[in-house]
Amino acid sequence: METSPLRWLLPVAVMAALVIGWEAIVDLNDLPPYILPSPAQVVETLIADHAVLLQSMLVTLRTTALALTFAVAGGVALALIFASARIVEFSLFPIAVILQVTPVIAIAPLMLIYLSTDTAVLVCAWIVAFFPVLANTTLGLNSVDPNLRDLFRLAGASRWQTLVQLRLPTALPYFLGGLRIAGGLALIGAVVGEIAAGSAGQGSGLAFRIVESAYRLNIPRMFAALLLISLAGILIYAVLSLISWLALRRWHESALANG
Amino acid sequence: METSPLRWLLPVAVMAALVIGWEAIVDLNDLPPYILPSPAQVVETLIADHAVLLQSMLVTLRTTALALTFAVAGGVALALIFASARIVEFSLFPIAVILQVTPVIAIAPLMLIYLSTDTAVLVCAWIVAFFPVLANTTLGLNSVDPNLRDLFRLAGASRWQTLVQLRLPTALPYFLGGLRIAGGLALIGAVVGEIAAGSAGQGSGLAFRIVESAYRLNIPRMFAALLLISLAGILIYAVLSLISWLALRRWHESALANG
Amino acid sequence: APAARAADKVTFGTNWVAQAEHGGFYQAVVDGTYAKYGLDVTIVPGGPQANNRLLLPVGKIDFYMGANMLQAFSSVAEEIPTEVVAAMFQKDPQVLIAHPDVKTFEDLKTRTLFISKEGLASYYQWLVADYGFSESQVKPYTFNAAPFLADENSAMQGYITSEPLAVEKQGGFKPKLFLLADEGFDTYSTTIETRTELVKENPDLVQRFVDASIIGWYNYLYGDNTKANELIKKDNPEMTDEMIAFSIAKMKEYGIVDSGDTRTMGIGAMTDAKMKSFFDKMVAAKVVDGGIDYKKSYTLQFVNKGVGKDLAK
Amino acid sequence: MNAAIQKPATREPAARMSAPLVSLDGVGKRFANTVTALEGLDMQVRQGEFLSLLGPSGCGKSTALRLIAGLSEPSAGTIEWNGEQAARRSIGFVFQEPTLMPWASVFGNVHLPLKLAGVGRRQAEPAIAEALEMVGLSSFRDAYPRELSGGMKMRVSIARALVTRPRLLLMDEPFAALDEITRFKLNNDLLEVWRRLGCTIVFVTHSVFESVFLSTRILVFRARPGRVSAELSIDPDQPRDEAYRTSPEYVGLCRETSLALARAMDAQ
Amino acid sequence: MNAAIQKPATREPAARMSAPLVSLDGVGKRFANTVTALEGLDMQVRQGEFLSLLGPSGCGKSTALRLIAGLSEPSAGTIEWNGEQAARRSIGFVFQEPTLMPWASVFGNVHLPLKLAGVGRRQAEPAIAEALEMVGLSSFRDAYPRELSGGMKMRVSIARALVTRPRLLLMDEPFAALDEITRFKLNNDLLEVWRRLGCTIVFVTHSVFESVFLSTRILVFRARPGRVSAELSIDPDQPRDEAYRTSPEYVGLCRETSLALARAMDAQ
Ligand SMILES: Nc1ncnc2c1ncn2[C@@H]1O[C@H](COP(=O)(O)OP(=O)(O)OP(=O)(O)O)[C@@H](O)[C@H]1O
Ligand SMILES: Nc1ncnc2c1ncn2[C@@H]1O[C@H](COP(=O)(O)OP(=O)(O)OP(=O)(O)O)[C@@H](O)[C@H]1O
Ligand SMILES: [Mg+2]
Ligand SMILES: [Mg+2]
Repeated sequence: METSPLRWLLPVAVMAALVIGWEAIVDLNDLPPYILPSPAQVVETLIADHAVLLQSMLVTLRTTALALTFAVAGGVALALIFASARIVEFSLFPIAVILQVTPVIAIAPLMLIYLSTDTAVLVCAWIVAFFPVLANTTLGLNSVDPNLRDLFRLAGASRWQTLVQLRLPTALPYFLGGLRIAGGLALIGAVVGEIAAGSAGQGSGLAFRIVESAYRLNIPRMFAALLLISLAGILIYAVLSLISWLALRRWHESALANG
Repeated sequence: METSPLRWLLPVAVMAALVIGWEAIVDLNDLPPYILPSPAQVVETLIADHAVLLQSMLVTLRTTALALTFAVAGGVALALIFASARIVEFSLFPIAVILQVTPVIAIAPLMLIYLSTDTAVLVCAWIVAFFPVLANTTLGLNSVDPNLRDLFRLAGASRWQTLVQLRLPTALPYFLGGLRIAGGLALIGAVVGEIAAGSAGQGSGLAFRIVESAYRLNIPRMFAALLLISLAGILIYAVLSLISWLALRRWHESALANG
Repeated sequence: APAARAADKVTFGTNWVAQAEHGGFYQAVVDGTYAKYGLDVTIVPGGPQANNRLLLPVGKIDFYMGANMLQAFSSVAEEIPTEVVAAMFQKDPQVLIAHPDVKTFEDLKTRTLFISKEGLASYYQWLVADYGFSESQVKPYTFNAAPFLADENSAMQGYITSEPLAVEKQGGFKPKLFLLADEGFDTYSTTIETRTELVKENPDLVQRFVDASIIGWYNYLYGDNTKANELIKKDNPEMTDEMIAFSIAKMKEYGIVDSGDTRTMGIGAMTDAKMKSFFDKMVAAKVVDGGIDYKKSYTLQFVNKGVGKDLAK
Repeated sequence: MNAAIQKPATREPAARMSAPLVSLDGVGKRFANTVTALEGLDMQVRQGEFLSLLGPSGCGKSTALRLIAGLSEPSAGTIEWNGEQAARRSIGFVFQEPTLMPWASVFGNVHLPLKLAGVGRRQAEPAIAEALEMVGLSSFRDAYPRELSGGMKMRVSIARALVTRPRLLLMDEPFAALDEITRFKLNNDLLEVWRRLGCTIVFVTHSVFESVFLSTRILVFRARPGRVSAELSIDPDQPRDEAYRTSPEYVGLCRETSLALARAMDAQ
Repeated sequence: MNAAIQKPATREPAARMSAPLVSLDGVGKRFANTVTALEGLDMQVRQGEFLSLLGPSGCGKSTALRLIAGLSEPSAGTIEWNGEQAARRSIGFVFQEPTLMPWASVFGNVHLPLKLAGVGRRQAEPAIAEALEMVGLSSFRDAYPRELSGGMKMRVSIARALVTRPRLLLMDEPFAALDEITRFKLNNDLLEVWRRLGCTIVFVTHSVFESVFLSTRILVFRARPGRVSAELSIDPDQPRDEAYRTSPEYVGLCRETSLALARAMDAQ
């Protein structure tokens, strides 16, 4: 199936059907563009305003990439700390949960007092994205085959060796699952962060374009910005899926051809 | 370790240390309450305003519970559809990703045109929460032991039987991991939904209290509301962890005592 | 004139939670002015997000409280069939709030400014064009004054009628206030917008709503507003008497509602001259496109009739 | 030395007469990593016989069993079913690894094939109890797989394969993890089942003694690439009891089989 | 019948003389599910001996091995190390299941214990190659576990246990999944290793023949609760070659052992 053209054609067909359905809804209900613009109008706007939109997209993508990097680093680091002992996990997980559920919108002003705008946006995006990495990696680190664990114990493996050579590989499929969730979250985290704490004006990200367009009731442009976010999301997901597949294809069921 | 009092004492001690650290920061830097209120002030406000805050919390918790329920239902249902064939997964996953990365803040005003406020808030919270359930369950459904799969094939199991009796149990630990992530997300989803689409006034949730308090510079009350959200998050996580443990303790490594 | 027929049901959406800045409308509800004009009005309070705005063109609400004329211009640009039929505020209450050491408006150019995204997309562009402010000095304002209070070297946006009180109480100082309207940002505010279709097909209904609202505002400012305030507090339990008193005092002090043209034409007054002046400024500031037909954004059909002028004190 | 198929002329076993159930013709199996597990494999499974596959580790016995079961597709050659078509639908498979569902109890695991066939818990109870009795695990019906010893897991797997009374039983070293006494007992039980049900059994084993004791025919495989290197037939009517185990005939057959195996290994 | 320990008076094997390495005294093991795997187990492992554990499936052999290795704690009794303390730190364990890391190649899996001891890939190469050569898997060094047959996986596990040249080797049915010829070869190789390194081996098997061929001492276990039911000693100086396999002495010992096993099973 890997080589079948269907693998690429069908998703494209589904997307096409979606766009056609969207167009049909707009046409049949005769919706004005300020309620729901037609796909054609959105694409037109995208082309017309591509300079400013693409520049904003780059800003947002940069934040996303950074946030994802830190989410991975922070999530895995925390998971490793939690993995040192169940008691540590019990003690510190509540703090991670607090971080996860704190609405960034609410604490952004506080962050703005002490952090630069860019850093504040990044912290917002990070807060949104790190938890799935942490939770899934922790789950994976705790799912080690007990026989292999015994083997490592017998071989006199240090905590560190057991971690790096046994628990981390075991956690890999779980971690990669968390990463795929975190990819999208880092993107909306970046958008929400921009809304909550982001600088505005010329050099700003897609969030500002959305707010600005909404304020000006330029809904086609707002949708163009949303479209870019969707495309970025799909791209991020595809890249992360590819990474997963490359990392697991030799050994994990989820990545094998006939899965 | 299950029975050791440490298991409960240590997390409490960590929390206490956190609160003391917070108090110390406020005292040492002589921070005014409008920047960072001391824990004592927050608790005072919580007690003084408990009537209105608890009522708001109930509203938010109701939304959270509903959103989580729908996130589980929707995430699992989608995962099951995806599981029917890899090609379906490839075709439909982009749509799920689009849903995940669409900033609810941006589309909430549009939803309000066609949906009641309550429904719109719920949809926002759902959008935020469903993806981890979907992604993790899909991963789990694809991680079936190939030998067991063969066994089912030989026994002439129908697709449905294989799904229910083989793939779903295999996916259970992954699903429960996704559920723990989704619990917190449903909560912030509810908060963000309230901010994005929520009505103000009498019957509104914690998000409104936060925005309102921030606007009035009643920061102690804002923190009291944030504290309630944190407590709710920890509670949700604890309940979901308990459910996980109950479901897996007989057979999955991650839930076994010496994990 | 009171009619025997059943009152027309109309819905009016505001753009923020209930507060004294909406007082006139609440007044008309509680003192029976709307009823007298054959209207059964439901007020739908807004929130931090301006959700009510889109509900107007789709017909979920009949009248909407617009913040300023810029939004009305956008509607024309986007071909949204709505227009402004009256302006309750002669001046936009938008203010820049600064620490006491700031002497002149120009001094703000060296300060960090906390401006909301909407503000940045609107009046701030004019500040850039007319006064030479820059975007790089802006940090986002999220309707929380703490960052401003924490940073001596900053200023923030606000409504003259609300934020200054919070700043006074929490910061313990009387802030310097610069009303943008007095610096040249001469838009009307707290407008009443409705669908063009309603103007065409039911001008009588529109006229009745405008007239009753104007009378409501006179009574709120100059009459007994206790009941209106009760209703505001009911819609927004956070509201305090102190806040309301402060807001009313500021509205009067700065002539937000009743000043200039209203002395002759009554509250709600609008003129082509002032519209043109504001439009030209915004075009110069590149906030709006000079090509749009701004005259389509409003109609003078329902105002400048001196309705209720006798109620002023 | 050459690996030509050996056909002891001295025997004309009745099993040879029976109709073929499955025929493998020139079957080859290459894996994605280019390992050729089987090449040019010609073999038949005959209706009602007890066929043993013997051969060195890694020669493709498990692969052949999976091909017969239809669990994987040959990359060359054909596999044809000519006999009783019902057998194709009623296959019991004992995998080389226990392959138990970790989330189900012993009872649940043995119940599985019946459950999949629509037989409820209550109804299946006697059959399950009987199967567990046969493998000596009656007292462990509520235990979970991780609480069982290696041999016990394998016995659960055997019970699961027998509980449906399949027409074709494919067993991949089912008794390797069992002590000799349990093994002997299960050998006898298996023969009893085979006779009673009249089913066909394909049995992979490493024990020459076991294969000679149980089977009506033995195929010896050689490795790299895997194919049949020798064939031995044994009179199906021969009673398989303790006396047979010590009979000179048995000893002779064992020696013959051992030699064939040794030759198959030398051929590599 | 009673399960008193049998001590054949006719033998006085040299192994008996050697110092005990580990002593288990009155050891019991109960699991959380209240299964009593072992109760009152008294046994010793002696310095340099080749000790076989024989017994019915589920009698606690694997549990005993894990207790000796220190992988689980007895719930009653004591385990004492009196001999060479180095052995305690240098244990090779072949689990009953292959227990390979699915993400590592055959080479990587065999490398593991050396890597954990700080020996790099380059340095470990010759030892790994030798171990793979011994189990006949040289050409599969880059394959992944899921690409191996059952017997091949087990051989990787054996190679991994041997590669460190441990002082104490605990093997849980290592050869059960192997054909007889490979098994015989590995029997000889293992004896060779044992002699060359002078290590101590505790070997769980189900094959009476294998145990008699390999060991200097055999402990027969009985089940429920698991404990030692008989002990047999074999002259360690006896050469273990093909001649021995057919010697009347060997056959006699096998019969004796089989009887002890049968008695142990009857005792249940
Ligand atoms: N999934 C797979 N991918 C690649 N190679 C495989 C796969 N399965 C088996 N092989 C290879 O095919 C050959 C035959 O394997 P098979 O499992 O059939 O052997 P076997 O005769 O059952 O051996 P054993 O007695 O050790 O179980 C082996 O060389 C093995 O490496
Ligand atoms: N983790 C466990 N939890 C509960 N019971 C267990 C566990 N491990 C083993 N047992 C029980 O302990 C007993 C002995 O098991 P053990 O694995 O030691 O047997 P064994 O002698 O190795 O058998 P086999 O020859 O079948 O491998 C069995 O009855 C088994 O059910
Ligand atoms: Mg095999
Ligand atoms: Mg065992």
